Amino acid sequence: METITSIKPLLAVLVSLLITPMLVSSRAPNVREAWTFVAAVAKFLIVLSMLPTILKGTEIVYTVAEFLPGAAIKFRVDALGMLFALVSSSLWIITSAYSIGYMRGLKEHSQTRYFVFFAFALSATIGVAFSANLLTLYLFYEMLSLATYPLVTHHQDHEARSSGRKYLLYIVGTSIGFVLPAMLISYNLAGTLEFGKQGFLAGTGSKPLMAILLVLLIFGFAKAAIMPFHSWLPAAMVAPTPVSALLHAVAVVKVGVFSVVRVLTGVFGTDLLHSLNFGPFILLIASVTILVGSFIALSQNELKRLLAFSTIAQLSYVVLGVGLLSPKGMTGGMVHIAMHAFGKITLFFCAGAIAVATGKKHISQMVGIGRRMPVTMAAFFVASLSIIGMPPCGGFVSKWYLVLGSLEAHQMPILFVLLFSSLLNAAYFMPIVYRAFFCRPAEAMFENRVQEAPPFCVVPLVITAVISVILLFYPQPFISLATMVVQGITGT
Amino acid sequence: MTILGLIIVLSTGALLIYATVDFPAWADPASPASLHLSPHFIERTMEETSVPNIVTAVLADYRGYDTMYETTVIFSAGVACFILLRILLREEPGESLYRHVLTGVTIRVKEGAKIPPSADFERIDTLWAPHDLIIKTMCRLLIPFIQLFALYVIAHGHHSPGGGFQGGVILGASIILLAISHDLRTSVQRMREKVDALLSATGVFIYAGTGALCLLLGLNFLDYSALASVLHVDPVTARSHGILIVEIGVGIAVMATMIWIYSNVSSTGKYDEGL
Amino acid sequence: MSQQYPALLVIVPLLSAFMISGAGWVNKRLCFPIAVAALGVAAYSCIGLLLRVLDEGVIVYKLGGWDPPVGIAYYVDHLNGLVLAVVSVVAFLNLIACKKSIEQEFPEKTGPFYTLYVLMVTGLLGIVVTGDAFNLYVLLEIAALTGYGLLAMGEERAPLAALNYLYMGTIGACFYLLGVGYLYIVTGSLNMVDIAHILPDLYQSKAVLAAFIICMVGVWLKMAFFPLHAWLPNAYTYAPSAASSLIAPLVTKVMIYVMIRLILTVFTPEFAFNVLAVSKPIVWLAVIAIVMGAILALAERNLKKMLTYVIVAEVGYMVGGAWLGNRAGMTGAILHIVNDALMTLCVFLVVGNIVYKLKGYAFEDLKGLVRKMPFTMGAFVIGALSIIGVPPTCGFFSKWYLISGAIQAGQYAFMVALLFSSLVNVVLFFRVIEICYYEPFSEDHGHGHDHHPEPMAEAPLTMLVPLFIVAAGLVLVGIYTGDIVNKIIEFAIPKGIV
Amino acid sequence: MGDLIEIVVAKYNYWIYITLMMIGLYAMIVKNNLVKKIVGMNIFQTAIILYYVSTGAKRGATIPILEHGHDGHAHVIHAADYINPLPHVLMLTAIVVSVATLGVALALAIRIYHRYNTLEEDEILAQIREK
Repeated sequence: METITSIKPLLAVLVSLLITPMLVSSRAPNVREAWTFVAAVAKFLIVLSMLPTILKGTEIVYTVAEFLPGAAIKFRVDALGMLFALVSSSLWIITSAYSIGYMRGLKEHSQTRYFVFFAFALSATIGVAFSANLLTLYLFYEMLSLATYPLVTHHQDHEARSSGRKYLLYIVGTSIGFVLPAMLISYNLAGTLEFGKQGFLAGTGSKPLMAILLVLLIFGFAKAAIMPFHSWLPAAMVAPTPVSALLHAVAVVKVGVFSVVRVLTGVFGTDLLHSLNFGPFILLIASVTILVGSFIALSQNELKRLLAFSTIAQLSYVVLGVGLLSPKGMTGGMVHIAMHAFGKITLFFCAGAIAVATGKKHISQMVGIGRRMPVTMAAFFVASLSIIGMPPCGGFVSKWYLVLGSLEAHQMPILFVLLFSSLLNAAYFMPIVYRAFFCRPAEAMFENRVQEAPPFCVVPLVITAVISVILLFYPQPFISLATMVVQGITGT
Repeated sequence: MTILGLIIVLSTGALLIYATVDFPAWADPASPASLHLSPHFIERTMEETSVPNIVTAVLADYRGYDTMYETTVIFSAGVACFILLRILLREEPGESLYRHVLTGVTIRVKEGAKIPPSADFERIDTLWAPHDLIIKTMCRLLIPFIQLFALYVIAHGHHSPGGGFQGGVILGASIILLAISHDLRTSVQRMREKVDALLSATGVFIYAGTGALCLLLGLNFLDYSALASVLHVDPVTARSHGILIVEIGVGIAVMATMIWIYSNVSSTGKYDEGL
Repeated sequence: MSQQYPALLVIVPLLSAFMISGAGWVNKRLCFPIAVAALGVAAYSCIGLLLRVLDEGVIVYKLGGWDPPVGIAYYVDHLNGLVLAVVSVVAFLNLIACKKSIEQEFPEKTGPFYTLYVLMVTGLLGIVVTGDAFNLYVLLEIAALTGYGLLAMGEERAPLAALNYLYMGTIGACFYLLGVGYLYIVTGSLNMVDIAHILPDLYQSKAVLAAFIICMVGVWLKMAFFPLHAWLPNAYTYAPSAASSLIAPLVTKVMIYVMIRLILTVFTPEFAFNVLAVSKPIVWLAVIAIVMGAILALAERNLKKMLTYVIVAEVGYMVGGAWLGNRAGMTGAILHIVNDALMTLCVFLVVGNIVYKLKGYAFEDLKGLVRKMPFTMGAFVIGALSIIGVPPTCGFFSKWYLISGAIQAGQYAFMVALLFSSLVNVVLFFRVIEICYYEPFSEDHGHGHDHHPEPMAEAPLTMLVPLFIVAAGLVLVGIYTGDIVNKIIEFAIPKGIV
Repeated sequence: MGDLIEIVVAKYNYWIYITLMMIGLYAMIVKNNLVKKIVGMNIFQTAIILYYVSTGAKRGATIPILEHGHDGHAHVIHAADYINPLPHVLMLTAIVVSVATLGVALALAIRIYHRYNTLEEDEILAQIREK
């Protein structure tokens, strides 16, 4: 696994930071949006340019500042990092297009601040994706939580203020309270924080100490919204929809899950987890989150809160996959990052489009909306299929691998959890779609006139819906990346 | 609060007394303090600085750096008192006291009112200041001799106990005696505040200046033997002259600062009525 | 000229202080330029000295040409080279930033104020550079006296707070003097290195033990270590903003430097950590200091007083770090001196700007500040992040060393205290940022028209540029922590500590 | 018992200076009037000065000024004949420092008196609490 050093990872992180002066100084909103677009495309191209080298098996390394032997601010682009960076940078292009339509549609105030902090959040996400050790990951993790605070509290009203406070308390509190000590203890035990193929904590501490470190690190990354520390996600739905679309469906929560995956594979290593059989513990907390998240989602009336709880449940699929410690399971988990991203972002875009077009937020008010916004609701249907894991959409691929993985790991209860949760997904998505299209004319709340959201909103959600369908037939980049990661880990 | 104070005091006192067990006996010639550095000072001062008074030699030369900072302490205290108390903005004077010279009757004049300036009314500082010819004349006679003695103390710091500080304080005391016996206005009239402040600054400047001069002449800071080339004399006596210059600087600084602090504190910054 | 740096860095400010005092009477406009020139030369020679120390090792400068035990000597090693550079740069930046607020608060006494300012900096630089125990006492008094003068110039409660500070400060200084006296009577010498040579066979003597305790209590009193901190909050809160942004970042850090100097050089770590089994109780005291500092800061409703309690907690960090007894803890303490000086300066400069513009620093006056003073609040956020300990800024890295030192030394209570204090800092600073970020919009809902923003009443440029330099410095020192530690602090700690 | 008395005789003066210090410290901490605290501070500083000077004492030695008669410097100087000059130098500095601190303290006390018209600490705190 030879490594080449190149500045590309640093460029990928910095490109969205460099445009902030242009964003702030641009007078006309169009110029500002153009700059955001340019930055998004540039970031995607840089990430794409690194894809071939990664697919060949080489890794790109770049050190910014050597601070301690083994704890430097250093980037290392490997298959897992590339997979996540690819997903988030591609979706940023679509989201920036969408947010132009959304912000114009609702005539939001202080949009410059919105776009500047959006760019900050993205550069932090890519920074987490490419980080080579736990310190750099922690650095960008903190930067992300601070960059997203102004986005979550964009409306600056009382509700935004209290949810912002809860957001910060959970995320910055758990990261300083749990991750910082865990990082320092592991640094003192192992002398380094670099993510190794088989982790760097193997054989350095007693079992109870390892257990403590595992608990600290898993619950420390509260962005993964694992059960006890999840309630900031529904509260963050107060943010404008593009924020919750990209951040709370793709960037922020995936950073949390990505960090947990990094910790499980890079810090502990699957063999160590196997030997200390921590697997069942991880599976337990993941499945609890999945089931409880899905049950709560059933009872939600507000669309965005429903999507939030569904995200909490879906995230734990990734943790579940990695927790299975079987090759298929891990591949399924990692691929799910991508599949869920495209599916969930489409759902959030639909929620935003409905809000822009009709101003409705609650499902009970969306009876018969299919007549008025057929395209949006069709995309909604496709995306919900992908989330449930039904064949025509990409979600099926990751569910498939997860099921194979659980069989491979001989974990029957996990198989049951997977199937039952898919059932629950269907239970809370299908009624919405059914009532949107096939409701009795009497209850229809909308006349038949087709009145879609502005094109800037509808086009992106159609694109993402189409992509999630294509992903079933051509999941190549993500599958190959995931299998490469798993081969690297299990050495098969 | 008193119990807490008592506990603190008793505990520190116990600790300190407990520690005296290891002290050398009082005035024991073989105590570490008198075996380590002092013999060097006593035996070598005469040949290194040709100054008989070892204390002045150590004060101004061996540990001259300490003394420079000590003078800076006095100077900074003067500036601090000035900045804290001095009221520069001329708001209208409050009520003032006048005394009729012949009959000794004192008159209190409310704010704003004025007394036509005439010879037989003299302004006094406070109600109970006795109009006493004896004190005034005696002080007027004594002050020059006090100042003369002060100059002797400064100049003879080399040979007899004395030096910059003691002489400076006596000089300052003579002016303060004037302020007490007469009134602050006469002493301020003799020694303007501006002159006073500038003198205290120049005094310490002389001290630090000679040190800087030695620096410029190539040797380390405050190394008076560098003055040999300037004073055209051998390094040892150059040290002795260096000490003398420095003592004069200290004398000036201490005098000026004492007067400055006294006039600020006694008139609480208004400079019109002293004690 | 370069071998005269040790003398220059103290003499130039001293001489210029007298010139400023004279200029104050002759022509007021000259005072500021002389002060800036003096502190500029001092900063230049400090940095030059540090570079010289880096390649030549310990530099001895004999004052008055006499050999050390007889005369007074400077021992400039890596430790005080680093602290010198920080003190002089902080003082220089603060002078430039405070020019306008000084002229606004006491227009007719700027001359004496600058004199006291420069004398204060001379005292602090002298404390850091001197190698003689008694000389350190005299310089302590200069720094203290000028401090009382500067602090007392503030609002109506300032004189009372300054007088309380004077009482506690004088007790502290006299305790230190008494400690030196006890050392002198048993060793006969005043020179730090000389004492260190004589002490080893006196380790069992009770006088040395008492001297150590008395010196420590004196230094703790001067640095406001928790049980003895009563004077600090009022003294710094009611002081003029120029004085508080000079004294807050420097005096407590210099006193911690003195404590570390006492441990490392005078009483030698072998005595401090091994002969006396004191490090565990002292670390517990530090834990209490951190926790109480954090809690008291939570209770405050005005920004400046809250920050003073944060300083009390930071002092707990450094004392605890120094007394962990291992290399990581000591490195963390020394690094935290540098970081905390910069962080406190950044935050107090922000308060200075706010007071210069709004005349008030209670939470109610800070409403809507992000819109009115965006740049100042930007620097405040960076300062807050550094105090909380968020990675790119330097606060994180010193906390990193302190916590790893605590783990290695097995003092888990200290680690928990550090984390607790970071969490409380999160609440403290984001409460303030929330007030500044939100307040004006709360009455009407976010949507709706883009309402008229208040005019941007930003502080003048001369106050903003130093603030940006310090904020950038926080990040730069953070990134270059590796070099600072490996090149400077590594040699500052004697080999004895593992 | 004998050596106990012997120790006491040898060290009694240190104990006196320590008790003087503690009186000063007690006054500073406990006294309510600000000026009385200043007086306590002065006692404390003077006691330390006395302590330092006593470290310099030498039995049977005279003040550290060499009679250098005009016959040049023939005779050798014995350290035992003169008392130890170093503490005296140090205490010159300490005296000056205590005077300076006294001056500033009095200046502050005057400022406080102008502001609160009282020097009793409890009355001042009562006034502050009223505001």
